[in-house]
Amino acid sequence: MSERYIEITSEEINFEKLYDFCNENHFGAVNVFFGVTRNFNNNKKVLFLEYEAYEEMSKKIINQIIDEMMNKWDIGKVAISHRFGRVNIGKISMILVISSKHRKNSISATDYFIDRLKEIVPIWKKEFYEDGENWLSSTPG
Amino acid sequence: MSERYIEITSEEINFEKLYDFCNENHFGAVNVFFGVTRNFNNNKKVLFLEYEAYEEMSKKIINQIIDEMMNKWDIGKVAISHRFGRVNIGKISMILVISSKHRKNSISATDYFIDRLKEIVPIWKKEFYEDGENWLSSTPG
Amino acid sequence: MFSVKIIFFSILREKLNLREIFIECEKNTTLIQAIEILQKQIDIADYDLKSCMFAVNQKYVENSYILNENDEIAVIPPVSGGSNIIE
Amino acid sequence: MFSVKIIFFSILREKLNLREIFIECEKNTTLIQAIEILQKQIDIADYDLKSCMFAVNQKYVENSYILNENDEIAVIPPVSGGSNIIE
Repeated sequence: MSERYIEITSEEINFEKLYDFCNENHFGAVNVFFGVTRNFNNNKKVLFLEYEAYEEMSKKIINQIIDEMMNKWDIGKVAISHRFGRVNIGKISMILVISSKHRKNSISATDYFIDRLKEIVPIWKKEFYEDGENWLSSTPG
Repeated sequence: MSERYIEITSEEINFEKLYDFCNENHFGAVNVFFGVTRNFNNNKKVLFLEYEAYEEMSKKIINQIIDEMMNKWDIGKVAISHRFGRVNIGKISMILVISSKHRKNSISATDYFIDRLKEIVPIWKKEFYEDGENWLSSTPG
Repeated sequence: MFSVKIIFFSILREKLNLREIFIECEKNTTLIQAIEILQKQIDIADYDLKSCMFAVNQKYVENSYILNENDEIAVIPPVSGGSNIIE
Repeated sequence: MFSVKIIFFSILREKLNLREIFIECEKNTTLIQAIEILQKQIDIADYDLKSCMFAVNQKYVENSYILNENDEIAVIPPVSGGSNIIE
């Protein structure tokens, strides 16, 4: 049975499916990170967001990041879903689920995964405001 | 509006309720930790678990830990539910939800909370095996 | 003299087969003195108490805490909440 | 001579108003040489390219990567997946 599930989707993300994939009776810890679209950024009111993904490459790179995680930490299963296309405010843009026997491992791996996602996974987001739009980069500021 | 929700319950934990409590449009990150009962511990097959809680004190101590977290990290809302009584294998024994603007904060606070839970919150668990039962302590081994 | 309640949990409650007990204290009795009074009344090993924390009225306190009437002492064995994850 | 496809995303795709382009390469052309060929054909600033990463056939590669027929180069502007959390 596969240890990972990766999805890039234009649909609303199904949390239950991801959780059920990772939850097995020998893992005591399941950590879930939800990325949610916010209504303000840099004091500008955001109406909605659009994500663009280089889909096939994103899946490959996510696979590579999971390999890195599994080399670093003893984790169980990993499920990740990231949306593309329009996502309204307050909606979930990504979910990452990691199960493990030791809780520290799933929590540390979560942190690592999102760092790497924001470095190398070819997905971009654009915010739409009342008076314009803006592609964002992950660089601070 | 209150920033925290604390529950010690004998019922199955309602994840949606906890998530909805913490999810607001200005928080971009929601981290959720699920503690799940495992079927093996120290190579012994576990049939089910029973949790005992000093309920009112547990709520007070959890409140204190949330105060500590809020002093350390800029986090949004916190919801925690912990079961007492019998919990079958594969079931959720606790859920912790933390929202924040900066994702690192909710992830670090999750790690901290569970460390502290396992140090000072007066909840105990007992594992039941085919040939006996055992109160556990959080000390390693 | 006044009485304080002492309550027990989990492994110690089962070992002692005792959920709660009332002991008599004099004015200015400290928590640790109350525990000594307890040990004269029931058979409870130093070994078992050594690993415990003590709370009064649902707050962890120092051994030197001075008790008042109606105080409730809780004897807290090592806690183990969360899931049965490996630590 | 053979042709390789170059594809663009997000801010650069919109700026150039261009989704993909084919350029002609000689044998042993490296990735960085292909980008130089690209810059002779379209108006794309060093400034814009400087912040980009390059992938060939959906893998990040070095500038010295030697291209083959049917290779697909992707020009990857700074990524920003996840939510719009503050970093």
